[in-house]
Amino acid sequence: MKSSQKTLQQNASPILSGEGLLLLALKMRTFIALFLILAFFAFMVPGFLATSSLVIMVKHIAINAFLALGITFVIITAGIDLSIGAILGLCGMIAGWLITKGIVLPMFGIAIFPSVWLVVPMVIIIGGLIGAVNGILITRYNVAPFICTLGTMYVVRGAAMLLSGGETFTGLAGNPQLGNTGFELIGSAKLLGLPYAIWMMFILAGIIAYIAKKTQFGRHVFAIGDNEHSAELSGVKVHKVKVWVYTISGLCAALAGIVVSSQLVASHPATGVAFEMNAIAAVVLGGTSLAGGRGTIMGTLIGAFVIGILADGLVMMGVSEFWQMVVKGVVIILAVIIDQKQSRLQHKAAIVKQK
Amino acid sequence: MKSSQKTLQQNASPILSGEGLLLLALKMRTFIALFLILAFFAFMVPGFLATSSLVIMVKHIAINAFLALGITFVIITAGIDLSIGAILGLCGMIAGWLITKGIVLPMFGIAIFPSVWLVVPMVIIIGGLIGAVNGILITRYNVAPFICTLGTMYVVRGAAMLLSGGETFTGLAGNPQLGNTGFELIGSAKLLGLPYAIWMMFILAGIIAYIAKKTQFGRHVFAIGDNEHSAELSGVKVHKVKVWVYTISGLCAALAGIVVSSQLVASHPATGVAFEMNAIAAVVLGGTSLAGGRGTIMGTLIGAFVIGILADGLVMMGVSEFWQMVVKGVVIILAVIIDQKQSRLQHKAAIVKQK
Amino acid sequence: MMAHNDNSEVILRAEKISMIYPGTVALNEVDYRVYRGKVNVIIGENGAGKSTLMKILAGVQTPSSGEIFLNDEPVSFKNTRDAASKGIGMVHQELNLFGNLSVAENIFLGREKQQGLMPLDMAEQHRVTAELMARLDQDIAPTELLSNLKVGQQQLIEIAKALSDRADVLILDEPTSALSKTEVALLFKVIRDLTAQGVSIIYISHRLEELMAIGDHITILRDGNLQSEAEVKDIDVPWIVREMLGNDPVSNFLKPGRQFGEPVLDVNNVTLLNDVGLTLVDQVSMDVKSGEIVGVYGLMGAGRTELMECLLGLQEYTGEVTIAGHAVPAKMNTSERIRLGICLVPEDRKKNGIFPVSSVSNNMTISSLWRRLKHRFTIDEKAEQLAVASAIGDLSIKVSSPEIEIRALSGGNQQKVVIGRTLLTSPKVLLLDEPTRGIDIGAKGDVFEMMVKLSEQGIGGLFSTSDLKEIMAVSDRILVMSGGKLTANIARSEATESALVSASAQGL
Amino acid sequence: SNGLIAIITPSHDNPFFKAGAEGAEAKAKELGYDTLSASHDGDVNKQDQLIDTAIARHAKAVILDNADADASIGSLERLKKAGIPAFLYDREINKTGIAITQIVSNNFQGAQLAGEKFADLMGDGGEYIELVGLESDTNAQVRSEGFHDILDNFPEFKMVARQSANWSQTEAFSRMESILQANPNIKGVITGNDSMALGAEAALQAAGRKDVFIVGFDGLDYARDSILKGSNIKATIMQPAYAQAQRVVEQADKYIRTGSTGLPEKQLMDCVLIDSSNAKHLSNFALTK
Ligand SMILES: Nc1ncnc2c1ncn2[C@@H]1O[C@H](COP(=O)(O)OP(=O)(O)OP(=O)(O)O)[C@@H](O)[C@H]1O
Ligand SMILES: Nc1ncnc2c1ncn2[C@@H]1O[C@H](COP(=O)(O)OP(=O)(O)OP(=O)(O)O)[C@@H](O)[C@H]1O
Ligand SMILES: O[C@@H]1[C@H](O)[C@H](O)CO[C@H]1O
Ligand SMILES: [Mg+2]
Ligand SMILES: [Mg+2]
Repeated sequence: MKSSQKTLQQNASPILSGEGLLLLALKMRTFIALFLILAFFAFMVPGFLATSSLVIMVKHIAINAFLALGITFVIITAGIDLSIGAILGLCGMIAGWLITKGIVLPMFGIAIFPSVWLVVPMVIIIGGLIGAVNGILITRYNVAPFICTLGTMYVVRGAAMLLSGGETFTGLAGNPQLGNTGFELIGSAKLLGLPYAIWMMFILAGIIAYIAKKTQFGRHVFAIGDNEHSAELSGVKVHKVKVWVYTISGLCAALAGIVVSSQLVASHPATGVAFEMNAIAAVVLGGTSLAGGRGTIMGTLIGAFVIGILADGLVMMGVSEFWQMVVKGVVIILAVIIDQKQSRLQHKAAIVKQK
Repeated sequence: MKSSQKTLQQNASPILSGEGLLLLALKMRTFIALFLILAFFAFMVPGFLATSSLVIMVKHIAINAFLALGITFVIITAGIDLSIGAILGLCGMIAGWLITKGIVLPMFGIAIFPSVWLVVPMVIIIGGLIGAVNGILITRYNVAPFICTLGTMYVVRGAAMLLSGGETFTGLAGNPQLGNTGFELIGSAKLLGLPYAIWMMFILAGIIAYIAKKTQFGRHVFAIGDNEHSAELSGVKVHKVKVWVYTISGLCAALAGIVVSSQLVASHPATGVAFEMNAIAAVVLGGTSLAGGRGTIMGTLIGAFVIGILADGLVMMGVSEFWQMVVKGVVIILAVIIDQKQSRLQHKAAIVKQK
Repeated sequence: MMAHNDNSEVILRAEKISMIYPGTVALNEVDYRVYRGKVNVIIGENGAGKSTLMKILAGVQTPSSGEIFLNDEPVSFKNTRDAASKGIGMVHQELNLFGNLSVAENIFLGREKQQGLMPLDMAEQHRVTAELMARLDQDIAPTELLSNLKVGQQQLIEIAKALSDRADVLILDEPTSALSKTEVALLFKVIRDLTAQGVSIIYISHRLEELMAIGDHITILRDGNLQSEAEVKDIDVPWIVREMLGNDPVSNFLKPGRQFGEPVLDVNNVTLLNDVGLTLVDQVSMDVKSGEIVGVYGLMGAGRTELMECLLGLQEYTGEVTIAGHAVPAKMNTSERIRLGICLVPEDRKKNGIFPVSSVSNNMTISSLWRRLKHRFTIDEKAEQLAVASAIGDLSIKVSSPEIEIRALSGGNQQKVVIGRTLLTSPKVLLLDEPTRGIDIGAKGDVFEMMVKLSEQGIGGLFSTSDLKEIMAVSDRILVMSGGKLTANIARSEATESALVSASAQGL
Repeated sequence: SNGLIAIITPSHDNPFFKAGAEGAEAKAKELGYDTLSASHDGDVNKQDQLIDTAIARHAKAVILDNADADASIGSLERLKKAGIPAFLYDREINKTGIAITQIVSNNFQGAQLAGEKFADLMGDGGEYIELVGLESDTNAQVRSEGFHDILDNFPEFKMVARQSANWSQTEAFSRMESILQANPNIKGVITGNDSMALGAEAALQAAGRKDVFIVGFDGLDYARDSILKGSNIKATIMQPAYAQAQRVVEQADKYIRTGSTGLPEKQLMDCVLIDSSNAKHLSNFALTK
């Protein structure tokens, strides 16, 4: 062993100096990418870094960030959730329904109009329940998350459409006589100069990061993604944790649905189509591995920023929608290749450190 | 030892009689589902079983079947390919370009208009090359197929749009003076009363099934999906096989693109959006496991039939597209749950049989 | 047999426990008793059923039949949490740790110090972890990422995890397999502390000296049956070996006067560095002659697996390899090497050997499809069926039909299928990496007999094992590896156990 | 420059929208404005974000072909609050007083024209099919109402199927094929736009049904070519898309300079029937003399 340890020490230093720096750069890559993108657009688009412009961009990012934050746990457990876009759409529609039509009780011939303070939690709970159904189907019947959530995606989207026969609910501002006004404030009101949506994004990120880092549940999520069987043997309630993971994903999608429909002051049943792909892209860009076990909430947030700023920046530059697609695709591919490179280097570094 | 063998035999018989029948039913489930669906629509829609109506349905199914057949190998290796819908779109556009604009050689100031007999193989090869790029990215950089093909999906779709600036290429019937007529025949001509597309579907299914069952490559595909590491140790050239698997997926998508644009006698760059999900659904309905290692080509074909007949039948019944979504989602979810149930029972039965 | 009728001494009792796996009776009506505050050691051959019994006691598995009594109360555990809540903890034979979590997080996984919405009490977790590390005399920070630890350290973390749980009954399934001598001594100190506090220990190991040193009470399992029980003070090592192996211990499978031909494998200066420049295989030179069986002995981590992987072209090594007279370029890939006549039976059957959901037939022919093609393209199914049928016959594989999924077979039969796979390639030299690991004694004998039969047909064999008896039983020549180097190359007739053991520890 | 004008339209993968965007862009450049052209791709949320972006870029005006008649209102109200005038064309929203101008084709009038032509072609009666556009697009509903305003007066015409094909050529193709099977006796097909008409035409051609006629809507050059070739499409309704977009920009310019367009908010531009008599004069949504 001694002789081999010597070999190691000799090899170790160059790795730590040259490659160590590279590794650091790779670890910070989403940050670096974000910085480069910002610098690029600041140079190309006059007024890009103006506060008002930045605030608006962050507000746009918030929607995708809600979804991405919600799905991060799912992906850390090596799962996937394709239904979040549809849940967003359905939840927006339910909010619209509750505000504009109320809860009709035909047997009593009455309709109850819940106040916005009731509508919001009700809708969020419904989103969570749909997520829980995903989780239960996946754990109980042991089906692949991809195909299961593809199925629920269709069902939920169909349900959103059926709720209004495909039409938009308007008048989400409510009716003062019915006492259900205020919904549009969620999307438009500001606190200390920042829209609620931005505060909500940071608060949600804080909560999710707290859960990830500071709670038992968070540890269990990472453990399941790393090795489900070992987690089971270690006493982790794997099924329960997974059901919760999908529930959280549903809750966050519902939140996104509320914010979107509040911003629009209308709910449109096709809202959120293909949003899941943007959310997944943000999560992956943030360094969370689709293979599970690895990821950070901060990373997801930065990933959402990269995707969002890229999208808005290209629009402002006047780049055509078609080139935007190409750029997005290239960024995603590069991101995962770099991620792979980093995790290899990191593995190497870990081995060096071991000896 | 003896006593325990006895216990086993005692358990064996009830499983083989009661559960054996159930297992058989489960194995045939896609067939049974197909039969039930056909019976249902035959009852509900007058003239549903008329030859002409069946022929049209099968023709519609063919497009999805091309994609589904192509992606079956990918899924058997436990991969996924989200880019096939975009490849379909791009390849249709390239065909349109070649026929309507030819290959322009500006340095000579000429444009060459290849005949349809050249256009078709050229386009198919391009589809294969795009698939190969997927395969190379996935194997060389060891990235998750989901996210890699999501990236190529955007790039390829963007490219399709850019090719024409988003416009439709029409006039795919060609120009007799340029000697490039006949493209529309692929989509509309018939042989023995059946459209070419149907013949092509069966021929393709035959080829793919042959590859799956009778060739070394096919066995290697299954082996990789079952246990990639064992395959490596057994002398399977894992990377090479995987690159081919994605290449085949690209080839089939290109074929689908040709047929679609030939049927429309026009190529539209947005064609094929979300087709990949239908193809994946068909494959999974056909009993191929997303976890890899298990699947049949016949199953995929039947899966495509179930999805296609469901879609057309509901349209003919006049069911709204919203309900169609819901039904599709429910069918997918039920299919995977039943699949899971079957594979468990099958395992159980195998163990019993082994005694 | 000792009579321990005083039940108050018994904390945990299992009665008529049977565990039936597909094709294997892992446990056959075993009665087992765990004595309070004692170190209860269990020994038995690979596959005797030790781990299975322990998994049942710890709630990982439910037995096919039988009952468990804890303090004379009948109990049944639905899962590990259930068992843990009743005071039974277990360190598994395989590590159940998470590379992406810190040491402290690993230790507290599933039992985190957290209430309601309060944050995890990291400080407390770190404090307890630091205490445990001190107790185990390890200089490991509680915040260290687990994947940054050596395997031996990881194993200690697994033990610390069990210690933190304050179990009444603590099961240690081969806890020392990756530990050094000093680490083992430490563990023993901890075990003595625990028994002094009244904790009952179940301790499984293959290392006889350890059992003699730490055990109070010994139980011997053989082939899924309870063979015998005794007080350790009353017995000695030869008794254990007798009880363990039965009356016919592994003997010499080789007939005298064996003849060998030309070398079929010639290895010159093969060296393998891993990613970070650690030498895993260090200038190994050796050969295997046609008809010769060469055994490679070594401790875990000696580099035997890596050597075989180099020979098969799975690693990027330097050095020269000649297979059946063909010089093999280092870049040549596995499938071409297989065609030259080399083949490997890998060590971890589940992970690297079988294709679980594929049929026995497909499992067998996957490496040799190229030998049975029509028109160089289509698989000749008739020839394939014939080949499979004859391999099943030759290896006496118990299988109802070659179309059955391989995972329905017993471990021994699975291993035979994997061996059959290599044989169908018509190898000139066969590499077998721990071919008897995890298969029962009958199957072991079959495997050895088959190796001899093949050698008589002129095939050269290179096999690795960590079992001295095995290596003596079927090797014409014995190589010993240690730290990646070849430290001995002795004809079997000149080999002594002590020489092999000292060679295996050379340079450590 | 005179400032920035943002032009927001559906995806340019439909020539109708592309023509509109290009018409607006050309006019704005001609009048000395910078332009920012972007596509909302039918996604109301993306449209909302693009409107935000226009606000952030301090656009002088927003030219919009919107994504949804109802769901666009909230975004436009915000735009108004930010002091940026909105000028809508092609599709209207279900509220007035938010946009300065909404120029739309007189869809009802156009649809009536189509209905009359269709009735002519139907002759003494028979079965027909209607392919409707995206159900959430007011234009789809208004056009359908216009068709039926005429066709429902003829009891001898029987509509045997009515399906949405979401303005899409591909969807119209496969829907048409299915419907044709269930209803082989149809005489005609009326569609909400030309993309769907072209899809339906391809299906009819593939089935060898040269006898079934189609009446479309939009006035795409492709539809013109079909009419001239004597294919299934017999008529379409030209919406002055290019001119409409240009006019809306002219009004925006006037508003920016003078604070008023001098015109009512809602303006209708009449549509023109295109059939074999005048098809050869149709080019890029305008009739050349
Ligand atoms: N999940 C399983 N499925 C099928 N057979 C199994 C399973 N687990 C264990 N066996 C079989 O049961 C028998 C007993 O295995 P067990 O792991 O208990 O042995 P052991 O005494 O712990 O051996 P070792 O010393 O190798 O750890 C073996 O034949 C083994 O192959
Ligand atoms: N991926 C790896 N990275 C770093 N070190 C490794 C890796 N794989 C193995 N090693 C180390 O290489 C050495 C040789 O391991 P190897 O598995 O070849 O030994 P072996 O003799 O086959 O042992 P066993 O009896 O367990 O099969 C050990 O020190 C091991 O810890
Ligand atoms: O008016 C337009 C066009 O008809 C287009 O084809 C579809 O969208 C409508 O709003
Ligand atoms: Mg064991
Ligand atoms: Mg080894």
